[in-house]
Amino acid sequence: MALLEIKQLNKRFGGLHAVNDVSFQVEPGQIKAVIGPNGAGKTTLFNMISGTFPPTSGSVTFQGRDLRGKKPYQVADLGMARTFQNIKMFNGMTALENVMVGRHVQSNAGFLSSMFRMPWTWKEERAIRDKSMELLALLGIEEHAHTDASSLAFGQQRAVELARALALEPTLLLLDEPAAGLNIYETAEVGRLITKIRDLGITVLLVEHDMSLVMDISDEIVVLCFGEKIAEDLPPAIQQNPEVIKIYLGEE
Amino acid sequence: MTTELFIQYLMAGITYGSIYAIVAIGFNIIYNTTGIINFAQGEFVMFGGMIAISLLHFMPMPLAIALAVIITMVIGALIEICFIRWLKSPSVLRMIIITIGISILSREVAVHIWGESIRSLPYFVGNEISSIPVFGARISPQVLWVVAASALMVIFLGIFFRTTSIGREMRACASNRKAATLCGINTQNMVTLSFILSAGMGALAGCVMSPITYSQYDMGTGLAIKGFTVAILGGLGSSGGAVTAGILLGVIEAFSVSVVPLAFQDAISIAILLIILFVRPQGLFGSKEAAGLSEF
Amino acid sequence: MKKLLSVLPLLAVVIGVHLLTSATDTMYYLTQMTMSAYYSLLIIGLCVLMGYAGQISLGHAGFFAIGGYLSAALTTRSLVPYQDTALVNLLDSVGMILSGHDLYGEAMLVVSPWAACGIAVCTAALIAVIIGIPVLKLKGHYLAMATLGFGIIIYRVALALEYFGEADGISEVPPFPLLSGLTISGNFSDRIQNYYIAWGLLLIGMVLLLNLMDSRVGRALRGIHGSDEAAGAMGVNTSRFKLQTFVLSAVFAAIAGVCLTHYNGGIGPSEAGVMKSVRYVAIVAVGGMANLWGALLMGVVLNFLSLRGVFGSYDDAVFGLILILIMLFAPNGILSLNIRHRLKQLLRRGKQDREGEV
Amino acid sequence: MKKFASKLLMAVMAVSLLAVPALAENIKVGAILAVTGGASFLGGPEARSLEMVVEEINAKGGINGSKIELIIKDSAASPEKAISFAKQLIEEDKVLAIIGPSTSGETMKIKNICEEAETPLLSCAAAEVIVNPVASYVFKTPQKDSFAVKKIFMEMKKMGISKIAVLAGNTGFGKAGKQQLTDIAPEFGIEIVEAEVYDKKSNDLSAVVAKIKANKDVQAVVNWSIVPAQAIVAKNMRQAGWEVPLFQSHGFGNIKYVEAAGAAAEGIIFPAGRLLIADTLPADNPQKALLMEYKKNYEAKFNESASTFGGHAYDAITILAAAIAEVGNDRHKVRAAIENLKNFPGTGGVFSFSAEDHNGLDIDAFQMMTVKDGKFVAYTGK
Repeated sequence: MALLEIKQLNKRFGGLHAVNDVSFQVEPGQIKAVIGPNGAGKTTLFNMISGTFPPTSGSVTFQGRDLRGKKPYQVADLGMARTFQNIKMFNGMTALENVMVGRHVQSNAGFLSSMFRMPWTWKEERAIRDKSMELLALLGIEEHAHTDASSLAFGQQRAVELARALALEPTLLLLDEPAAGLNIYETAEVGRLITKIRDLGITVLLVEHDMSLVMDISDEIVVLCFGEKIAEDLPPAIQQNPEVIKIYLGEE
Repeated sequence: MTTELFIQYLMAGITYGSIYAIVAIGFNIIYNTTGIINFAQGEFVMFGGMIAISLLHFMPMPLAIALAVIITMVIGALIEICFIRWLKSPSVLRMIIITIGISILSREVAVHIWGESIRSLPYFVGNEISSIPVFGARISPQVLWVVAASALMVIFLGIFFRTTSIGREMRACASNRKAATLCGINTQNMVTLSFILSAGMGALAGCVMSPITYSQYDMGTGLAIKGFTVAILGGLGSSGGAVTAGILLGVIEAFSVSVVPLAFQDAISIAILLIILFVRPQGLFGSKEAAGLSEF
Repeated sequence: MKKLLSVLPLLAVVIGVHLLTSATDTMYYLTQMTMSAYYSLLIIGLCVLMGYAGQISLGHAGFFAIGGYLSAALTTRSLVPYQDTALVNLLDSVGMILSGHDLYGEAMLVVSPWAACGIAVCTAALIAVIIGIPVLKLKGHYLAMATLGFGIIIYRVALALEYFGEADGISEVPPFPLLSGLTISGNFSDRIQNYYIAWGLLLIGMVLLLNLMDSRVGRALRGIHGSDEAAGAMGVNTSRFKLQTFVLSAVFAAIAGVCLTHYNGGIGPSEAGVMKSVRYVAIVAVGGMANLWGALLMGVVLNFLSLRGVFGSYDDAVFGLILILIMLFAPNGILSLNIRHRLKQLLRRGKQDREGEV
Repeated sequence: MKKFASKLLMAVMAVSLLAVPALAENIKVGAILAVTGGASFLGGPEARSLEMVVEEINAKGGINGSKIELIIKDSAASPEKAISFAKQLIEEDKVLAIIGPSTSGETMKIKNICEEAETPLLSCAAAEVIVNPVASYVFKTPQKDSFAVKKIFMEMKKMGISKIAVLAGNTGFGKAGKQQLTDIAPEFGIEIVEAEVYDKKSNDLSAVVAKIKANKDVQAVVNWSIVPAQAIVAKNMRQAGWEVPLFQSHGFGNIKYVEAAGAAAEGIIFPAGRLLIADTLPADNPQKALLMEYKKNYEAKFNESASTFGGHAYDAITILAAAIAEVGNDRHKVRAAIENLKNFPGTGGVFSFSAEDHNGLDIDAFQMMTVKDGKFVAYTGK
């Protein structure tokens, strides 16, 4: 069974048909990339998968469960984490605290038990902290754990955001242009990280502009153009696909 | 209910309603150009009435009113220049708090200038007991002045925004501030102008209603709350909506007297507002899209 | 535990103030210190709602009034005319009824203070849930208006109902015996213990909120404030957390209302007024929104000065001015100004200038 | 941060502790008045009257050589502030007595505090509960509202009125009056067929007037209020062409309300203290000289008409001064002296206190009045 199944997904904004009848599947354990020129509907597609807004029609099924009507927090609860194209840090919190928020669905302390600091929350709190530090270490930014997240360099913020998403222990990770704004070395580093994440057993679906990165790491690629899926194949085949070449020649 | 009573309620409702509507339109003018709700709007009404009453010692009434309106416009401009103009994209919360602060401060300034006692302008025509029969009911001629002034202001605004170039620039500024700036419109001056306009309208309303409601230093808050209610009911930013919602609320308040004790009147009208906010936050007459745009 | 330690200096200050006043024979300051502590309890609750969950409330005096009025009415209004009804019997059978004679020898039958307090606080919480669900869906001006409207309704109801004493409010509210020997009352002889009760409550409230902010829930709330969308993507149920915070702050306000009403021996409609709500918002803003210590400090200082009549007839004007100045020049609160840092900068600049001249 | 916070807190405390007021030989009198806020139309004139009288007394060298030090606290009609100020005045300033508060709600909140601290309280608020039941240290100077109600009902009986409508403002004054009207009406065989409470900030009351007018049984209207909005009732009634007699309370005793109601004020009947018609009183009236003097001085000093509200504070301070002159600067003796004060003329009437009566005025303190040509005149019946 596919981990994520998208069937005839449509989104209209007024007269604009942002996503038009898109269907594809993501298999467990793979890195799947969605590419396409600006305005192709990639982020809209992401937002529908993660529950930010509902599709006009069509369905998203995750682990056999229909996500229709699910709010983002419910989708996250089911084991789907995401990052944002323009990084959304929690300002006024340290890098570590940012990641600790990511442990939200993996912990239980509520209002009262937090206020009264019940003994069992101590253990949970320690576990949250340890796991978050571990993730920061995994992404190589543990020395910045206690720095205000918004004052970190751009690349480091990306890493914090990635750690934050991983803290959910997701089965599926949605990455919205993880290499946007990064230089060539940082991009390569991100590519290495994504592969590492996949090797941890987490399925990755990413939207990306940077062709070299996508071709390097993806197991499969979906190409969107003006809201429609025009190709879905293995990277070498996509590189040969005349239609894709036509679209990207104009751009690159 | 007899027809006479019905008409009497209706006229009472229209009187309150017109007053609420003018305050609401004042809110809307500023809201449209800036996205700010000016909680000090009620104080413009107070200043208009109080200044006109003070000037009445030195000059005939029409002149006093005209001068009072102009002075209040200057106050409006000063408020914008001192407190609003130089803030760069302040948050909604910050603006709410600043305008509440301005409102409190204006009230305190007023009490130290004019004292705590009530004053009023004389009736424009007739006196406290003269009335005009309308289908068996009787209304004060001043009510006609209030209604006429409200109507004139709405018409004036309509013409101003549609036909004059400044009015069109203000509208451009309202629909898209950035684009308006790019087109060479000085949006900052448009914002000042919107404060001047709404201060002037508030002041005129303050003069016209003074014989009926009296003027007192702390009259602004109550009016502002009612005006704000009406502005939201009618859909923020819509003048036509404000007039309709104002009269609707006024009439509901007037008729509510026959069902519930007067003491609960305010609670009722606010409860209506809350229900509408929950069900239709865009207001009775606003479009959903507009509400979506103005949610920040 | 660490947070518990962080309020220890404050506890020391509280005891210090007591000792200082008793040494200088100025214990009367403790009266207003006690009242300020109760108002500050409301203010730190509002601080969590406004500063951390990012929701403005222009109606918090309403919750204070619900707590104060209900507790006052239940412990003051005689149930003698209803003594045979099922409800009164039920309350009596669970020990929630006090009977006795009033000052003038008439038979009295009232709800006991603990039960009244419980009813008052639960009612406030319930009302917070009922209005919170729809209200917290609103944003910006709509949220401000809805909470303001809620406050006005409470004010109007207090002013219109005979049961709540209309314009006079409720007087002769009895003391609130917390434990044997500990009583909330305004008697001059109980002043010191009341000072400690009020500050004890405030300290406990502070510890609880500091604990909360430094926990899973607190991080989620701060996350919501930072980015609603990202917090949602992390699995934070933003609307539920906002609602819970709203209820929490309402409970703080109601407890403050209950205690202050018993301390004052009465409550009037001015406690539910719009100006009161605005004042609380002002104090939170001055303290720096998301800053519990700032809110506490400003709550105590400003209320203390106001209750002592330091501002005279300029009381409201002072608050208006503070609001404007803070929002114009220090939107992150007066503590954010970091005066020492500024002064250092200024000095350094002055030095450089002088050196430049040489 | 928190370190800084606690330091600042400490600093504030230290500063406020240093500001301990210097002790003086003066007689300290406290006053808690609603100078601003919702009842400022009471507290304003009251505060001004107090300042004026104290200035006069001190100019004459004080009482038995010691000057009066007046400490006015503005409560803005908030009970919680009145409570705080009362405690402050009693403990910190150690005042001899407290004058005020302006409203009944505030007075009731501090009644027990003053009683416990054995500090005389001379309230300027109307409600009868202030002195009934009697608290030994609590007095009040405004006339009892039950007397006003009886005066009105007596007049109604003469006019043959038996069914009335009651409109009251939503203040303590209105509330107490409404209560007394309801309680006393059966005694006079009068039935209240309509009753409404209006907001103190009302703009227009034509709807509620129309509602009451529609009840054809109503033979007269009693408009019991102390707020400016009471003038609106008169206006709206006359605009509606409704000519039934309009009775008002002693809360109408401010010429500004007559000015506000304009032509609609003509013919309003109400009971009030004689201050309003001081100049028309016969020369042998015990109050005449004092009323004329108060009026003249107040109007000269503040450039506004004297009202009965300011008169209540005037009475309070003059009663207190008389007691001090008799027994000196001692709370307990002053209390006893006030209680023994007899036939003391004030603006509200001639005061004769006793252990049972801490108001000291009888029903004759009221005089029925009406408005003629924009002026208060004695009412002599139709």
